[in-house]
Amino acid sequence: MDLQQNYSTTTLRSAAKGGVMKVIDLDGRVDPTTDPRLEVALVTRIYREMVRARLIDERMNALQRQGRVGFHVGAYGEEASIIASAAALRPQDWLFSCYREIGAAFWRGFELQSYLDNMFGNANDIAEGRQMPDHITARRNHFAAVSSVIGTQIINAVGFSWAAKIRKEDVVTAVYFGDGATSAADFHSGMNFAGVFKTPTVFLLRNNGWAISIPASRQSACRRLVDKALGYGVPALCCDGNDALATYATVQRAVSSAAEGKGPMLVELQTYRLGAHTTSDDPTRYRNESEVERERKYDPIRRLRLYLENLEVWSQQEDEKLIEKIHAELQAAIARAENAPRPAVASIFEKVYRDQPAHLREQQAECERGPRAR
Amino acid sequence: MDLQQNYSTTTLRSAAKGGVMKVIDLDGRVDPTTDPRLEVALVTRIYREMVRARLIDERMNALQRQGRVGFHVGAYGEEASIIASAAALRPQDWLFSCYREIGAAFWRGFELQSYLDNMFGNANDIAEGRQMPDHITARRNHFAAVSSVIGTQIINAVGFSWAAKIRKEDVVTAVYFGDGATSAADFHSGMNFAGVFKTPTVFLLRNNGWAISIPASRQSACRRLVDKALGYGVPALCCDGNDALATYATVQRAVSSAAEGKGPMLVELQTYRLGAHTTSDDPTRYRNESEVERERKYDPIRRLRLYLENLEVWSQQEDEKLIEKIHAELQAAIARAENAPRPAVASIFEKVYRDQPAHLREQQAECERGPRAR
Amino acid sequence: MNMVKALNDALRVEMRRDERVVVLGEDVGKLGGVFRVTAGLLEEFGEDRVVDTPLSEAGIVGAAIGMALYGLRPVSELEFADFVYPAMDQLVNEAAKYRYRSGGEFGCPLVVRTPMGGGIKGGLYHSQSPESLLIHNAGLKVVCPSNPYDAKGLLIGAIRDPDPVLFFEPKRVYRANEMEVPEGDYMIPLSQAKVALAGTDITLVSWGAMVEESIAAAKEIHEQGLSVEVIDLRTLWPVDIQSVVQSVQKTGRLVIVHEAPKACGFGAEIVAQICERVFLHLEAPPKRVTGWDTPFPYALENEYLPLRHRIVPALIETARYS
Amino acid sequence: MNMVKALNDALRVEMRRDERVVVLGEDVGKLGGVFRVTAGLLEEFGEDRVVDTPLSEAGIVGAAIGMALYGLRPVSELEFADFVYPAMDQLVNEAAKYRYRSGGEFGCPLVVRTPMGGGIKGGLYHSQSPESLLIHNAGLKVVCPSNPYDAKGLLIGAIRDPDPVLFFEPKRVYRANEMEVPEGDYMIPLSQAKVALAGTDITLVSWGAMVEESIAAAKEIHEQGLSVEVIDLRTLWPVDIQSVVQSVQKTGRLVIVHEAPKACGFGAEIVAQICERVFLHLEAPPKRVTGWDTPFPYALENEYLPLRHRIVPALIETARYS
Ligand SMILES: Cc1ncc(C[n+]2csc(CCOP(=O)(O)OP(=O)(O)O)c2C)c(N)n1
Ligand SMILES: Cc1ncc(C[n+]2csc(CCOP(=O)(O)OP(=O)(O)O)c2C)c(N)n1
Ligand SMILES: [Mg+2]
Ligand SMILES: [Mg+2]
Repeated sequence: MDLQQNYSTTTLRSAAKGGVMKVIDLDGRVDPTTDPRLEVALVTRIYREMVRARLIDERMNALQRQGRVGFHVGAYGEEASIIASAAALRPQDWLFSCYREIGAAFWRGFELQSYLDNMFGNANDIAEGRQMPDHITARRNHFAAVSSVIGTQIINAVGFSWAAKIRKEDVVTAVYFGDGATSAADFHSGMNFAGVFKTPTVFLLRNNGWAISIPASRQSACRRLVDKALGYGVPALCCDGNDALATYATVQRAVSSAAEGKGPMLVELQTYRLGAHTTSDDPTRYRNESEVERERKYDPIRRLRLYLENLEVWSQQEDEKLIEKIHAELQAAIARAENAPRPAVASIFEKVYRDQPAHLREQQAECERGPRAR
Repeated sequence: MDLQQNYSTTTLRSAAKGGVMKVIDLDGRVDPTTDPRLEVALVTRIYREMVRARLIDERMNALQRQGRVGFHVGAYGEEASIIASAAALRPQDWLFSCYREIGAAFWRGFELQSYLDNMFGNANDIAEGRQMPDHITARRNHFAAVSSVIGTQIINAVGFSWAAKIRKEDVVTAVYFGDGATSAADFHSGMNFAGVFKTPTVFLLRNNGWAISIPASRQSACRRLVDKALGYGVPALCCDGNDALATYATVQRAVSSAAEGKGPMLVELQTYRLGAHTTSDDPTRYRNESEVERERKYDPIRRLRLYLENLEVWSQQEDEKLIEKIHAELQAAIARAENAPRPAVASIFEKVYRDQPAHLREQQAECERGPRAR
Repeated sequence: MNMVKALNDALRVEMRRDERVVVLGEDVGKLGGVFRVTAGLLEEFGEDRVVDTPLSEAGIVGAAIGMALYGLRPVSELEFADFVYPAMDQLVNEAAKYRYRSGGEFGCPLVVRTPMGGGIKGGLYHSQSPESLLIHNAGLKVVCPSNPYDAKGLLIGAIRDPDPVLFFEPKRVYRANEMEVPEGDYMIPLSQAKVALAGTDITLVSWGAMVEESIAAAKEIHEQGLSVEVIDLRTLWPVDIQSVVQSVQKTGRLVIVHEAPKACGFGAEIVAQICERVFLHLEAPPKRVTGWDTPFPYALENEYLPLRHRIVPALIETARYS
Repeated sequence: MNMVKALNDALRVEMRRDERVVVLGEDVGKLGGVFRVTAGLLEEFGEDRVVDTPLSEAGIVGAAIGMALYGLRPVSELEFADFVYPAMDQLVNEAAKYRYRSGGEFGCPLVVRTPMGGGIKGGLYHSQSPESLLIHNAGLKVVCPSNPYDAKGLLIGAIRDPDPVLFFEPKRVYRANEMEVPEGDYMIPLSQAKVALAGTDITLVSWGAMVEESIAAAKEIHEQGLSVEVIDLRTLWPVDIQSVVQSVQKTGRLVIVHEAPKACGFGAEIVAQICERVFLHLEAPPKRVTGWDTPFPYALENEYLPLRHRIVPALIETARYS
């Protein structure tokens, strides 16, 4: 089966030397030659988090339609690429992400309540409602603060991992970014600096085929996105990002290599954005429903469930229980977040600098003294 | 003879697939399998311009030391990579350059007097002394205005060539830049846009081994600079940039390909900066004199002269006559430029916009009315 | 017609009239731009003239500069003004200085359109108003319309301008209201402010989305017997300072309203110029009502913006000053 | 000690004291920086802490941000302030906003050093003074010393500051004069202006290389019986406006001198703030003596800069205004 055929002709698909790492097929059967033989408990946990991520997405989309949250950016179809990759990191490692990898933060222990406090931008939010929905900060979980600016986190992550190397601390830093981000300036400087300074950085290129309306085939004329790594002297791997086992195994290889002092690695995770870019997007304007239909077959959750069911460690019943549990958790967290107070006006003026300077004290006083917005 | 051995171990040397195109050896003998068999008149003209470039450099360095011009950036040792590449363009083609390729403008007919008017920043200068020395504009010669900012001209050249393609006009645009510039953001966007839009752009990567004090080996961890092209889907060629015939043949191939509608090409011109970065630089602080000594053997002018002498179309006598002629021309142009008036104060306030806006009229009046600087 | 439609119409008019006009940016083709300003252009003008680019603002502006040097009239779109920063080097060091450094041999007639300001709950990175940065760098022109009619006329004016123009579109206004916008070709020349509301007691200077807020505030205090003259600058640079001067000569009082942070915002420049030009006419300190000197927050967007609830007290304070 | 040596000394003091301090930039290692500010640091502190980087300002600042987030204290060098633009996105969208957007979970303590301004015949691209762009973007601090003593103390202060600091070094001053600079550790806190010359008739506010010109101008007109108070801001943002306020309360007259173009320069902000704070004390319109609103020309550098020949008449005019 030729992988190129599986995917839309409009999207650019890469294949690293020696091809694309795959383990699970569409029916959940494993290829014994590539099977990383992960513990069932680990795979089950990955599966549960993937399901959770999808249910959260569905719920957030609904809340957005109801006008209860302002915006959502989902990961529908990309759950394996996000969660199985995060799972391959060690506890001391760090993650820098773009806006679409909240699931990776959850994997690392980020709390659902914190997430919803961000979604509602309330006073309990870690950033006190300063950021848009889905732009989280989870320092305790070794997860950097999300920016909306495409690509900037790549060179930040390189600097971060470089610092660990300078301090001789055993920390690998992984950084997520999309196919669109490979065109950004900070991909260029990030890859180049990582190559030159042999930083312990794992570049997680989540190629979901689209950057809003721009197909990956128009993002670059290269034959395979991983070819970009060569120009920086950075080794690259490529895997089926809708295959949780392949993703885990591939990312783990990159993490180990970085941890052993062998420098950075680029990992392309080939996946597909089944949903809209965000709740503000209307993909019917630019892509064929038939392409999406075709892609649904490769749904990472279905594949992993079949795998677990084949192993007879998971059942329909457990699935239902899981879904129910997640819904209940969500229900409670949403209620708490929605009923929490708005951030105080002071939050506008605080944390611009560590210590509030005089002009912001004055402006805060002016704002607090004046009439409130109608 | 292994090319890698010829050059400093501190510098990154590239070899395109199939190696580095070479024609003339150190004794001026040609390799018949690669010889492009250029007309003697053409090669002689290239040689004359190379000699002229070197003599101009020497003279400008002297003028700078005497405090008569403020600054100079020379091309000592890089004359073939600059002049033989420009020679491979067709009359209708365009050149974008960085600061080190004045020789290419001369090839296209840029006048020595205009050059010196720029060097002295006088009232006759095309840009009326607004720019630093060696930052020329030569529109009539299809040569864009030079910026000091490393890399910016690359994407500008891509846009320019793209415009020609949109207008269906048979114009190829070549753009020079250094090994250091490959790390700049605009190399990334330039190469990427050119690849995606198949623009008729020839990227002339003049790899002279150094970016001020940074050796090319520290500029990127890639094995060969041409490997960068792969990540953009842009074909690449590589040649000995100290070999005028190889340079001409290689660049001509790229120009023809672009002219035929086959899109962009990257050409790495492997050369070496024998001199200081500029008159402000002191290379003894960061590189070994022995490396420079080693590199002197590959002097492009010596090699081309031996080639012409072997063909018996050039002699010591002609060389002396040429040098004398250039010195005389230089003498006259310097005298005229040095004695020309300074630019008028009005030049500060004009050409900011096509039509002078009110605030600049006011500021000009204020400046003209006020006391002059002491 | 709302502002989005008016801008779309302006692009159509110019693209039909002048085949040198090309549009490029992220998602401007099939999608028609994230705000749909370029909707339908790809279908009418084809792939050569309406170009979806890779994700690089430096690339979009840098390539447009090259096109402009060649003789085209590129209109670049940056998806949000917050993403002007990756293109700053090309704007400031290349577009702004190309004519100057070439002694006028080259011109750089390009337009960079970008949605700016708050109003859509865009948080830190979809709300910024960076106009003063571009004004500070000589060689650029800066335009910011406040309504659909002006938007169309000014965009046509910008495209025909021989110099690089930053065209900031207030996204809060994009679909906020409709107005009569003539079909076909009309142009509003740059550097001409407009008296949006005539008055005698205070001069209020604003632009973009804050013009409507300013007018609302002016009307509100009209009931209290104060007559505010609202000037919509329309072109921010080169600024039509004479219009402001004339008004202040009449009113003696000046309030400036803008969304961008106060420090080194364009409001400061207007204060400084008015002091320089008509100091003796000033009967009260010129006052700025602006975004705070903080990043643009998400949840408290309306507390951040200088909306009418903040403009009204500023006007009253300035009117009563003595 | 000249300013170059003083800065070098500051870096040494901090690097010895705090091993989290690292220096990175183009040519900062073996070459010691194009102006030699980092000379000898590689030899003393080794390759891990003094890093020659590839040619990418975005990379230098972007990597420094990551280092700062990790807990290091990076000091980046940009070769000229004119090349701050490729790094603008990282500065404005990342460094300036990291603390805010993370609710204070992360801080971004980094210093970006860069030589600024005219004085070496650097033309368009080696002479710019972009301070106001960085001031406008909340979250950054901006420092610009005028002499070797302050340069050392302020650089140490900047390195110890918990927030991102743009440290502009006036290259015209680099080697212009020597002064007594103490060995070892001393720090000048940010946001404290200094009265460089006491006076009673006019307040002159300046920073960087123009402080010396201002003092010279002040001394020149002293002979004419006018007493000028020269305030050296030292830190531009957050600005110590109180020092200016106090002086203007005394003098009633204000002149600001800076190299950057006038439009939306930091001078405008000072004018606006002084109007807001002490309008009734002003006996003359605040005046700006600045670079012109053009790119920075090569040959006529001294006609472009606001040197003493332009400061003196401005002072006289302001003093005589009534
Ligand atoms: C610098 C910058 N330019 C433009 C945008 C607008 N934008 C937001 S997401 C996006 C596409 C990103 O595509 P990709 O990197 O593939 O990530 P994906 O959304 O597919 O996960 C664009 C253009 C932005 N956020 N930042
Ligand atoms: C954006 C930018 N950063 C830094 C500089 C300072 N600078 C001038 S030349 C140079 C090195 C350029 O090296 P390379 O591209 O190899 O060209 P070469 O000088 O070797 O011909 C540097 C860093 C600059 N001019 N522009
Ligand atoms: Mg994508
Ligand atoms: Mg070089």
